[in-house]
Formats: sequence, structure tokens, C-alpha cells
Amino acid sequence: MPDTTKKQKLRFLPTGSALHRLSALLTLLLLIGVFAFTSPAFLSVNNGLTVLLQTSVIGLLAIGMTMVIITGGIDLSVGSVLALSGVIAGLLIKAGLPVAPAMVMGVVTGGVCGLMNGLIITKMRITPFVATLGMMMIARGIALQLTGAAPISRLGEAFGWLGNGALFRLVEMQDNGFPRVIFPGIPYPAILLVIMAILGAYLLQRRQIGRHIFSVGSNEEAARLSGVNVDRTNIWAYTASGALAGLAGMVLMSRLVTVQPNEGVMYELDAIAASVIGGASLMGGVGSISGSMIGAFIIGVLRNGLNMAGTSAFIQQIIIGIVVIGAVYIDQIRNRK
Amino acid sequence: MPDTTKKQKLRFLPTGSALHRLSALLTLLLLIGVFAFTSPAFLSVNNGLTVLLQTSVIGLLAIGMTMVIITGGIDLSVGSVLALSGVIAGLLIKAGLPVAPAMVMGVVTGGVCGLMNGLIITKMRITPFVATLGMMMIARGIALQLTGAAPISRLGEAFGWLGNGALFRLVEMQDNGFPRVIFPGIPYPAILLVIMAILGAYLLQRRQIGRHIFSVGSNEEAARLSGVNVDRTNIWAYTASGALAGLAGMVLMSRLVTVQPNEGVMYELDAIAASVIGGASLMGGVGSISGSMIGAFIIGVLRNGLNMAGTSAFIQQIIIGIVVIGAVYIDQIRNRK
Amino acid sequence: MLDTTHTGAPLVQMRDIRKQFGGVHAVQGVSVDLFPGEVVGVLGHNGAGKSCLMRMLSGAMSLTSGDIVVNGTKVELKTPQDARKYGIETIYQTLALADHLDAAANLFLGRELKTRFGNLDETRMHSEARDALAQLNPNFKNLKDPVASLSGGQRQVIAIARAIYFQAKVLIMDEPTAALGPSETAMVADLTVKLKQEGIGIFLISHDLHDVFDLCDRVMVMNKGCNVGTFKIEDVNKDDILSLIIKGTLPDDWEPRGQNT
Amino acid sequence: MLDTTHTGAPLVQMRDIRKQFGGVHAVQGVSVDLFPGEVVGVLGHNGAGKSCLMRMLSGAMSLTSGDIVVNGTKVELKTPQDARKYGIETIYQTLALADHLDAAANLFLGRELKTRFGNLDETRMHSEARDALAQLNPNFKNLKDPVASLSGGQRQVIAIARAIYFQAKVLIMDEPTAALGPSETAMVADLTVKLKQEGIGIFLISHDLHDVFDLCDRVMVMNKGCNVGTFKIEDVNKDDILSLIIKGTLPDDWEPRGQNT
Amino acid sequence: GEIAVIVKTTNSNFWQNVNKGASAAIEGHAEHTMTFNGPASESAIADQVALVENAINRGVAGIVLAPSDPEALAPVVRRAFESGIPVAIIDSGLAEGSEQYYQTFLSTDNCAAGEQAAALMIEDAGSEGKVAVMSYVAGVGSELGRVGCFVDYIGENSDIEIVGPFYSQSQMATALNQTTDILAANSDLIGIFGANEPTAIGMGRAIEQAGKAGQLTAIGFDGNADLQDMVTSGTLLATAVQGSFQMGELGVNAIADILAGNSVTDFIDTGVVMVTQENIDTPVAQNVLY
Ligand SMILES: Nc1ncnc2c1ncn2[C@@H]1O[C@H](COP(=O)(O)OP(=O)(O)OP(=O)(O)O)[C@@H](O)[C@H]1O
Ligand SMILES: Nc1ncnc2c1ncn2[C@@H]1O[C@H](COP(=O)(O)OP(=O)(O)OP(=O)(O)O)[C@@H](O)[C@H]1O
Ligand SMILES: O[C@@H]1[C@@H](O)[C@@H](O)CO[C@H]1O
Ligand SMILES: [Mg+2]
Ligand SMILES: [Mg+2]
Repeated sequence: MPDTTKKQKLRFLPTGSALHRLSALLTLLLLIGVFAFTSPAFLSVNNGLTVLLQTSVIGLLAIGMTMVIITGGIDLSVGSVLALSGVIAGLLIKAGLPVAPAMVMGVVTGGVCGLMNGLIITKMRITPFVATLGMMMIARGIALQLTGAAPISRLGEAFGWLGNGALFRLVEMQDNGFPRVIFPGIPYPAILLVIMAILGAYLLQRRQIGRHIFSVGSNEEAARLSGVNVDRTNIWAYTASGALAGLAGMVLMSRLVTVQPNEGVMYELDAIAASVIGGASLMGGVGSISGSMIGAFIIGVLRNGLNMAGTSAFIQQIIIGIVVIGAVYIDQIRNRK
Repeated sequence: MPDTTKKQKLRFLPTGSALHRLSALLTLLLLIGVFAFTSPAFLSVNNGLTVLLQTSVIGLLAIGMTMVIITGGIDLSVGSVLALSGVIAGLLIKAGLPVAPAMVMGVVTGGVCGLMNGLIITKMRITPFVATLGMMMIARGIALQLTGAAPISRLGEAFGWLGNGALFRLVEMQDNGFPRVIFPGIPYPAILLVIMAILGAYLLQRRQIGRHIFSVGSNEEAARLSGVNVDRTNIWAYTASGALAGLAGMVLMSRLVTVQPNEGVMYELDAIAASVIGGASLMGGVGSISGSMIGAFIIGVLRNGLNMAGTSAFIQQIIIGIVVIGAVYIDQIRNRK
Repeated sequence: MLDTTHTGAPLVQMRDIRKQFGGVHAVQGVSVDLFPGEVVGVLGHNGAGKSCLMRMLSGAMSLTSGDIVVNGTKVELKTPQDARKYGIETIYQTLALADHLDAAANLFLGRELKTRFGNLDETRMHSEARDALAQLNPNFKNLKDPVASLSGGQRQVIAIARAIYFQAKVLIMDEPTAALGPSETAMVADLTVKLKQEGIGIFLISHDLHDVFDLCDRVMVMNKGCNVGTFKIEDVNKDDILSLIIKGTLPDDWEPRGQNT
Repeated sequence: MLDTTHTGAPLVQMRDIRKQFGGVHAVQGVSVDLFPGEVVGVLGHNGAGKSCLMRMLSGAMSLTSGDIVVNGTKVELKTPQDARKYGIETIYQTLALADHLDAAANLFLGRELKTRFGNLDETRMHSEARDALAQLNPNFKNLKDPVASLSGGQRQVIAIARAIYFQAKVLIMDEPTAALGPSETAMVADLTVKLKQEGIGIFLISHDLHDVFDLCDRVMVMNKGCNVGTFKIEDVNKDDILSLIIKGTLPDDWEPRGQNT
Repeated sequence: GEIAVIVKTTNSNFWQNVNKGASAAIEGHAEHTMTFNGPASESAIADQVALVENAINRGVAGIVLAPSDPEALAPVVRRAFESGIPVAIIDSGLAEGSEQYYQTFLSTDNCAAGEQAAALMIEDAGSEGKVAVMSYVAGVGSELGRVGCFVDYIGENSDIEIVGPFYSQSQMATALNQTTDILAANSDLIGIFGANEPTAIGMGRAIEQAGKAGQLTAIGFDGNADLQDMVTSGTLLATAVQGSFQMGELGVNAIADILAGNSVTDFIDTGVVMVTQENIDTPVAQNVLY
């Protein structure tokens, strides 16, 4: 439910989900506290920036996923779309296009996949789960087919810039021939994430399209009878999710400096988990970008912190499963009061 | 909506979803027709039995999934639970337990995981997607941890009986010392599937628990106000789904004659797709076992037929994605009339 | 204003009931009781707290504070099943029907009839449902349609039939005739009289003062969550009630209008 | 029975409208028209087809056959937006509110007010909503709660406010006061009279014959999907109407009761 | 200090064997500890990059890395270098141009192993007919070399027609189903190659269940107990077994040496043994089997 107070300053946080954010934030701080104890290196500037960087891909996906979830839908295709967008960008670069326009085309590819999802869901009336499950297979198949499943490499220095560059980076050459990093800089992906999150929150909270997204998820029939263009609203949300998956693909592939057609498997689950931990309801009508960002960081910090603490990979899986349930549970008990 | 005609014979098919079944059946026949043309070996008795065998695991999962989907929920954990059940059975056999009781314990393990899902969903009020996503990670983590990710092999002849045995099998010894199969027999897994499907349909259509499952999915609040024990109903459905996943695990691991803790990844998606193709609605309140069985066979035939036709793995993915959407679409246009 | 005329013990006593949602005080210390064979009207403006009060008695809503006494024993009604155990049946304002099920399935939901083998006895449920619905609406034809496709009035008829089919001791009717046509409304009125004669106690929420004066023995008026008065129906007239509903007080010149007080 | 007394062109003409769901004939060849400044009551038993007929006019339901003419032009009303373009506003029997949004957001849903920069103008929407709701229910306090938590009557008030806020030419009210208390009902009646005076044409579905006789200029009665009679209100009395609703025919001895016919 | 062993995935027997080797090696270096980690699957390359980053951030003494992708891991290996952390690469190579950032490379020559399997196939099955290729995850480093060189070698040295490759995603049941279908659709198959452990096991089961054991030349890869049984029973003609234990063991030892100030060689071949019925009980084979 959107904020309706009289403050006229830009609000990114709907009051209705204030509790959600609070409890999710609590979980996040708790995790950070625990990890600060278990591994000394966890609370360093360096590692903080690394977490930012590592979370940016899931964060970007979670922005689009949140919009889709608020409409009462789901987008299982984001992981595959991310890969396909990367493949298209990579092939265009190989074909001679400069990096920047190729990356734009990558994002456009994502948007087109999302648009297809939206059209299948609204015009063919296929339930979102099935439509995006189909797209998940189709996009992955195309990505693998176009590349023969082989990574596209040697894309040049410039291709790695977006994913590996950082603002305010300071490096010094040492006497022993090894360089020393004084300040690692704020990674570009993190900056991109912040920009997109603010934009997403603005659209959801302050623009008509956002209001319509909430109304469609709350009661599609009521929205339709109220004159909301339900189809257009849904198509918009899926297209945004696809485009953000494309953008996430650019960031990820750039970080890897290669295009991996196999990358992004099961990312949809992380993105959905981030949204739900952040208070979004899979029944639709409820959710916020700020909450989802906290959700994404809970997952990111958890992965990072458990690694830093040297936890076995299997135990990690168990712990992550428990924390995902636990985070949503904390939210539940707070709400029940 | 359950059948309400006066026929008193046992009915496994609710009238409400008769249309669904019809259109799904149409899709299935269409696929069989196409593959009969593209690969000559497809329409043989032998291959028919193979398809039965290959589909039995997804079929068993789809029975439980259908019940869960009718309650308006979802069970993402079945693939992992299948693996964990196999691991428990395998370890017990290694510890000296005979195969039969070990397998029973495997099924029980699945049931316990399902029960946990049900309790988390009802008592902790965690949305099914999150609860079973958590269980998916936890069960997989435990399965890997218990085995150190290594397969459990040398479980003995008897372990392979359930998955590889067949009724009315005819084998002849050849001169060269190798056996020759005259009639491969009706695979035990297929027989098990038929029994469980009939049982599931009976419970859903003719017993109170089935009625309650439909009511909870149709309108949980109304069911509660009508005196339906909503929690018990949900717990029942998830436990059934877990136990069936355990059973599917026994069948699968027995087929492999090895316990693979890594097995079953993404099986939940196949099971969900089977249910939805068969007419179940992810909004709850609608679905049938017979429909889901047809859905499972659509997927099974597709995989088998594409393999037989030698289609590239990537193109296969694309085709499966399109067929999944297409099958649900055919259903849509039939319904709209 | 005191219920001294009643002989016998009350079926239900609600004492100092309160319900709060965050800052919203939906019900603020309401007490009311119900005797066998009596119809008590619960009146009040929209949002006065009538439905909340009744939902607490039917086990659908938890109380913030207060006591509920049924047949002289203090009870905890945590679920609708609890309330049913004490013979409390409810027609909810929201109807509470499972949209995908048909009329018979809804009528028997939670109390399905079974055959000897424990299977659902569809045949019997259908014939019983047909009879029960015909009592209220002889035109009812859509017995096998999912209730989602029924008209507002048809849905309400199912909800009413469900509450009266199972021998209740206490019946709560939350605006039972809001969506009904004139003849259906008349049938519900007849039924109410019949049930009352059988000794059932009835709480009737209604905005139709006409019905209220026809059917009720007593009325309780709520205003902004408070009970602003409980009266024998003979002691008040329409204007008194309207004044209570709207302003929360009786007209200044009021005195009991009944003969025998 | 012919509308010869009207001067000017009708706002809406519905001609031989039919609606079928599988084997169910919900509406069977109904014709009706509506003139500016006129209130036409649509009556009938539960399940008679009143809501279906009106939903076809409001663009919420497709027609099986028949024509709709608005201001002399045949129109296709495929979506609620289409109907709104012709100034047709509707209060649905099901209310059609988005549960998670608050009253103001629901009131302006689909027609949000915006600032100069295209942002949502929450301040203005809230103050407008407050005024619009106060017109119907001065007690309305829960402006910022999601409408899911409102009482049945409060929800209905929002649905009514939404339909009248935007200058309609044709207003369809499907049992608008079913859940309303007496004072709220009176306010809706006053409003109806005011709108009528402004030249708006109104279709009013209601089961309350009292209201119907107070407010309507003409009535149309449906029985099992058919129009069984359209009358000037002066020509019929309560018993005539009841006979039409229940039996589908006028009393045998009927003749127009009005003076000037 | 801590030596971080980061592999392509922890969820596989092969890599757990590397873990065993590494654990055995660390016993001999009391001054060091060992951690073992990897993503959930071999195609989750970004996750592996994150693991290496985390190791660098927590200031480990050295890293043993099995890169899932030659290029994608190059930037982090360079970061390790910039942070003064020695790196030993195992199993699959890193892209050209990164040689100065790591200290040693220990591997089976996957391409050579693929060619060896191909040669054996031609030798046993003849140089005409159809051979099916059952692969695992498309495009991962070891697969490119192993399956790529197998196919190329067959193409260059025989008239054999290749069916596939089919990808099991390293899921045994998928391999079983795929092989069953392939066998049914191609009754004239003369040979079949299963390119890693779960795939080879699933393939072997399918052959046994179709009653075709011994009727075609089947060659597997890797060497757990099931595969050993299949070689003994004749279902598989041979299985190519890598020194996975050795990779872990020698990798950790190499890092320990570097940390102790000793120099190490650039490349260590951990070898591959073609295990057959004849040599299965010999020490050469037993040394690599697990
Ligand atoms: N979507 C639908 N599918 C099938 N039948 C329907 C559907 N909608 C309405 N009907 C049927 O059409 C008939 C007319 O329904 P309608 O809602 O128009 O009645 P109504 O006159 O408005 O009744 P009420 O006074 O109870 O609101 C009913 O028999 C109903 O069951
Ligand atoms: N779940 C809830 N959360 C918050 N407030 C609620 C909730 N349920 C009811 N309320 C509030 O409690 C008050 C009383 O509601 P209630 O439904 O009891 O009114 P009512 O007297 O039945 O009105 P009506 O005649 O309109 O049905 C209302 O102001 C409503 O907004
Ligand atoms: O050598 C390969 C590894 O690279 C990995 O892909 C798993 O299977 C083994 O056979
Ligand atoms: Mg109420
Ligand atoms: Mg109606």
C-alpha cells in the first residue's frame, strides 16, 4: 500500500511495507554482526565493496522481479535471458560492433524477451509461471545454439570495463614488483544498481504505472473494471524485468570478460527469494524495491560471509535454506503482533 | 469442480476439467503422430514401454505436485527430497538393512521432509514458495553432506529390482553368451505409477480430504470459516508430495542401481509443468490427476521423441519450451469458446 | 433496559468485548446476551463494529479482551470449529464460499456426508442441498455450477442454507438478505420465525429497520464500536433507533414506549 | 408501456440483448432505453440476469448478440474503458476494489491525478477523496487503510464515490445501498436525485421496492433472463411489481394505474 | 597460513577426490591449513569468481584453483597476484596471456585423453559406422578439450559418423534416459563414449538394461566403483581415469613449496590411465582409481 502522507519529498519506501523493511534490515544487521565475529576479514572496506559487487547482479534482477511479483506474476526466465543477452552482445562485438552499442543491444535483447513474456501472458492468456518457464528453456536453448555452448572470449579490454572498473580506485606500485591497492574504488556495477533501484522505486511509488502495477496484483478484475489497462501494465512489468535481466547480463559477462552461454542458471530463485525476503507477496499487490534490495544483500552477505568463515559448501546450502525461511519468519512474527 | 452426476461408478476424472484433459490428450496424440513420422523406431512396443519407464519418476512427482497445486501452493523441494530419500535408503543398506525396509525408510524420509514443509507453511505461516525453496536447499545440502557428494554404489542386485524389473519379461540366452530380450515386460515403475495415480485420483475425488484440498485452494478463508481444518489439509498435501518424492527417489535410484546425491535437479519444474499442462491452476482450486498424467507423458514423449530423432540438445530445449507454452495455449483457446 | 423479563439462562453472554487493530478500536467494551428463542437485532452505522463483534462469537476473529460465556460456561472460541461445537452457526457478510465448488459441496463443506466406506456421498449431498435451497429460492437451478458463476443473491442463498441446515443453537446472520430479492427475503423472514419458535437464539445484523421491527425481540445499537443501548423492541420506535445509529444517543424526549415496562 | 412521453433522444438504447454461458441463458432478448435525467429501475428475482445485462453496458462482459446504441450511435463496448469514453460509469455489485490500495488510490484508479511533472499527485487525490467520501459518510475515517480492512458498508461507499466523482452521463448502480446503513442510504438517495436533476441518466438495480418507488421514473422487470415489462412508475404499484418479479406476469386484473396515460 | 582449494563444483565425486588429495597433502604441512570450496555446479562461473575474490579478501596464503573458464577467471587470478598470493592452477588451463599471474599448472591433458579414447574406439569398433557421444555440461573447459578432441580425432582418422553429442548436465538419470533412447533409435550403433563419471555410469546402466552389453564398444571416463564394476563385467571396454587425487595433492604441495621459498615447475602432468579389464588390478590403475 503506497504511502499517503503529506511529505512531498521523494519517497522510495512505501509505508505499508515499512515493517517488512525493518525486519529484513534487522536480519541483515544480525548477519553482518555474526560474520564480523566469525571472520576478521569480513568487516573490511575491501570486502564490503566486494559484497556490493557480488550482489549487484542479483540486485538488478530483483528490481525487475519485484515489479513482476507485485503484479501477482513471476519471471522464471531471467537467468536464461541474462545469458542470451550476453550472447547477443558478444556476437555483435565479434561481428565488429563497438562495446557500448553492443551492450545496448544486449539490454534490448533482454527487453524483447521480456516483451515476449508479457505478450504470451496477456494475449495468449498463459499463466506467468508457464510462459516464463517456456521462455527460460527457449532463451537458454538459443544462447547455447548460437554459441555451440562455447564461451565467447577475447572480447577486448573495453568489454571488461563495466564489470571490473571502479570509481576512485587507487593503486600504487610496490618495490617488490607487486602492486598495492590503496582503495579498491566503488565498483561500477554497484553504482548502476543504486541508480536502477532509485529509478525503479520512483516508478513504482510516484508514477501511474507503479500504481497500476500494484492494482493489477491486488485485484486484476477490479483493476480492469476501474479502467486500468491490465494487459499494458503486465507487459510493461515483464519488459522491465527482461531489460533488467539484459542489463544484469552485461554486468555479469563484463565481470567475467567472456560471454558464458551457460551462466545464470537458477538465478531466478535468488531474485525471487530476495524479493520475498524483502516483503513482496507472491499473491501480488505487496512489495517494495528497497525491501528487495535488503533481501538481495541478505543473500549476498550470507554467501560472502559463509565463504569467508570457511563453511563447507554443503553446510552453506543448508544454512542459506534455513536463513531464507528464517528471514521471512521474522517478518511474519513482527506482522502478527 | 468435482463431478456431481449421479453415476455411482468410481470416477477418476472431474467433469470440470474434462475439457482440459481433452485438449491435453490432443496435444499428446499430436506429438506421438509427429514422432511416428520423424523416427521409425519411435512407435515400437519396446519404445512405448521405455517411455512409460522414463516418465514414471516425473509422473510420481506430478501426482503429489498436483495435490499441492490444487491447495494453491507449490512444492519446489521435490527434486532435492528425492535425492535425500535415496541417500538415506542407500546409507541404510550400506549399514546392513535389507533393501525393502531401507526403501520404506526412504519413502518415510520423503514424507518427513514433506511434513516439515507443511509445518513450516502452516505453523510458521511462510509462503509455500519460500518454505519449499528453503527445503530444496536444506535437503540437497544434507544429501551432499551425508555422502560427501560421492555416489553410493555397490548396493547389490536387489536394489535394482524395483527400477529395472518388469512384469512378463521374456529373455533368451544367445549363443554368444549375451542375453537377448524378446519382450521387455511392463516395467515395475510404470505399474507403481498407475497404482499411485488411481489412489491419488480416488483420494482427490471421492474422499473428504480431496474435497478439502479443493476448498482450501479455492478460497482458504472460506474453507476456514466453513470449519475445514485448513492447516491439517495443507500438511496432508505437502506430506503426500514429500512421500511421493521419496517413492520417486526409490524408483530413480533403483534404476541407476546407484544412489546419486546430485540427482533430481530441476525435476520440480517438470512436475509443475506436467500439472499445469494437465489443467491445474497455480491459483489453486483446479486440477486433476488424470490431466497431470497426460501432462507428464507429453513431457516424457517429447524428450524421448526428440532424442530418437537425434535433435540437438539445444534445439530440444527450445522445442520443449515452445511445446509447454503451446500445450497450455491449446487448452486456453478451447476454454475460451 | 435490563433483561429482567427473561426466564431461564442465557444461551450466550458476551462481556466487555474489545477488539483493536493497531490504532483502530473496532469494538470497545460491548456486552450483550442472547436467550433461547429470541432474535436480537444488532444495528449500527457502517463501520460501527457489528461484524467484528459477531466474528468474535463465531470464532473467526480473536478477541483483544473480554469474555464469552455459552450456556453458563466461559469458552475460548479460537476457530470456527470451536464455535460450531457449541452450536453456533454463522452467515458471514462476505458469504465465505469456495468459488470452484458447487452449491452442494459448499453447503456440506467441512461436514461432508459419507457412505458406509467413508467415501463422499455425492448423491445424498445433492438431494439434501436441492431441498435446502428450494426452501429459500424455488428457482434455484444452478446446483452443479461452480458458485463463482452464480448471481449475488444465489450465493447468499447458499450461505443461508448452510447455516440453517445443521441444527444450530445460536444463529448469527450478518446482513443475510442484503442481496436478496423480495420473495427470497420474505422466505428468510418466515424461516427466522420458525427457527425462533424451535428455541434457537438469533443475532440478526441488518440495516433494514422494517425487517428489524418485524423480526426482533430486542435490539442492540452500536456506534463507533460502543454499545449505545439495548432495548426491547416495544420500547423504541424507528426514530429512536435512527437517532441511536446516527448520533449514538436517544432523542432528548425519549421514554420507554412499551406498555408493560 | 411505450416511452412516447419522452422528448429528446435517448442516452442509451439496448436492443434485443442476449447473453449465454454454455447452456445458461442469462439474458434473453432484452431491450431497454434510458433518457437524460431519468432513473430506470431494473428489478427481478435473484439470478434474473440484471447484473449481466448491466455489465454488458458497462463493457465488463461481452454480448452474445444484440445492439447497444449510445447517443444515437451504435457502439462496441469491449472494455470498461470503452464504456467510460461514452460517459458510462458503474457501481458494480461486487464493488471491484483493489484490496491493498487505500480509499483514495481506489477512487482514482485508472484516472490518477498527476502533478506538472507527471508524478502522482497524492496530496490532491487525498483531499478530493476525503471530500467525496464525506458527502456519503461523514464518519469515514479510514482514508489511509488498505480497503481490505474496511467494513462492507465502507467499501460500498468508496465504490459509489468513485462512480459519481467523474462526471458521468450514464450511471449504472447495481444494488448500491445493499450494505449501507440507514443514514448512508438516505445520502445516496439524495445524491441520486441531484444527479438526475443534472440530466444524468441512471439505471438502478435494487431489491428495495421502497427506494425504487421513491427514486425511479420507470421500472423494467426481468424474470429468468427476459424483460417482462417496462412501466412508468405511476402505472404500477408494489403488488404489480411483486407479481412481475415472482411470477413474471402482471396480476390478472391489472390496468395502468397512472392518471395521465 | 590458509591454502584455499577452489574447484569447479563441490557437488561431484571427482572434485571430492581432489579434496581428498588436498587433505592428504596438508597433513604434511603443519604450518598451513586447507579450505575446500566450489560453486553448486560447473557452469556457475560467476560464483567461482566470487569465491576467489572472497579468498583474496580474507588474505589467504595461497590458492589452488580449477578454473571453470579460462578467461573469466583470469582477472581474479591477476587480483590474487596483485595481492601477493601464489596460485596453482589445476585440471583446466587459464587463458593465454595470464601466465605471469600464476605459478604452476597441474593437469590431465584433456585433449590427449579424448584422443586416446578415440583411438581405442577405432581400434576396437572399426572405422565405419555410428558412434554416439554422451557428454556432460556443454562448453566447460574440460569438456571442450575432451569431447572436442575425441570428435576431431574420430573425424580425422576414420569414416565413423558421430551421433550427438548429448548433454546430461552431469545428471546420471538424464544420461540413462538419453542413452536408452539413442540405443533404441540407432540399433546399428558400433560404439558409445560417456565423457564423465555420472554420464558414463548412466550410459553403462542403459546399455545393461537394453541388453546390449558387449554388443557395442563403450568407453567411459573417470573411475568410481560403479565404473570399475562395469569394466570388470565387460559393459565398458575401458574407462579413462585421471589422477584427480594427485591434482589436489600435488597442487597443495606446490603452493606449500612456493610459500617455503622453493621454486616449482610450470607444468605438472597428472596423467590419465586407460583402465581396462586387463590392467584394472595393476598398481598403475589402482593408483588412480577411487
Ligand atoms: N460467468 C458466468 N458463468 C456462468 N453463468 C453465469 C455467469 N455469470 C452469471 N451467470 C448466471 O447468469 C444468471 C444471471 O446472473 P445475474 O448475476 O445477472 O443475476 P442478477 O439478476 O444480478 O441476480 P442478483 O439479484 O442475485 O444479483 C445466473 O443464473 C447466473 O448463475
Ligand atoms: N482486519 C482489519 N484490520 C483493520 N481494521 C479493521 C479490520 N476489520 C475491521 N476493521 C475496522 O473495524 C471497524 C468495524 O468494522 P466492521 O466490519 O465490524 O463494521 P460493521 O459494523 O460490520 O459495518 P458494515 O455495516 O459496513 O458491515 C471498521 O472501521 C473497519 O475498518
Ligand atoms: O575432469 C573433469 C572435470 O573437469 C569436471 O568437468 C568433472 O568431470 C571431470 O571428469
Ligand atoms: Mg459488517
Ligand atoms: Mg446481481
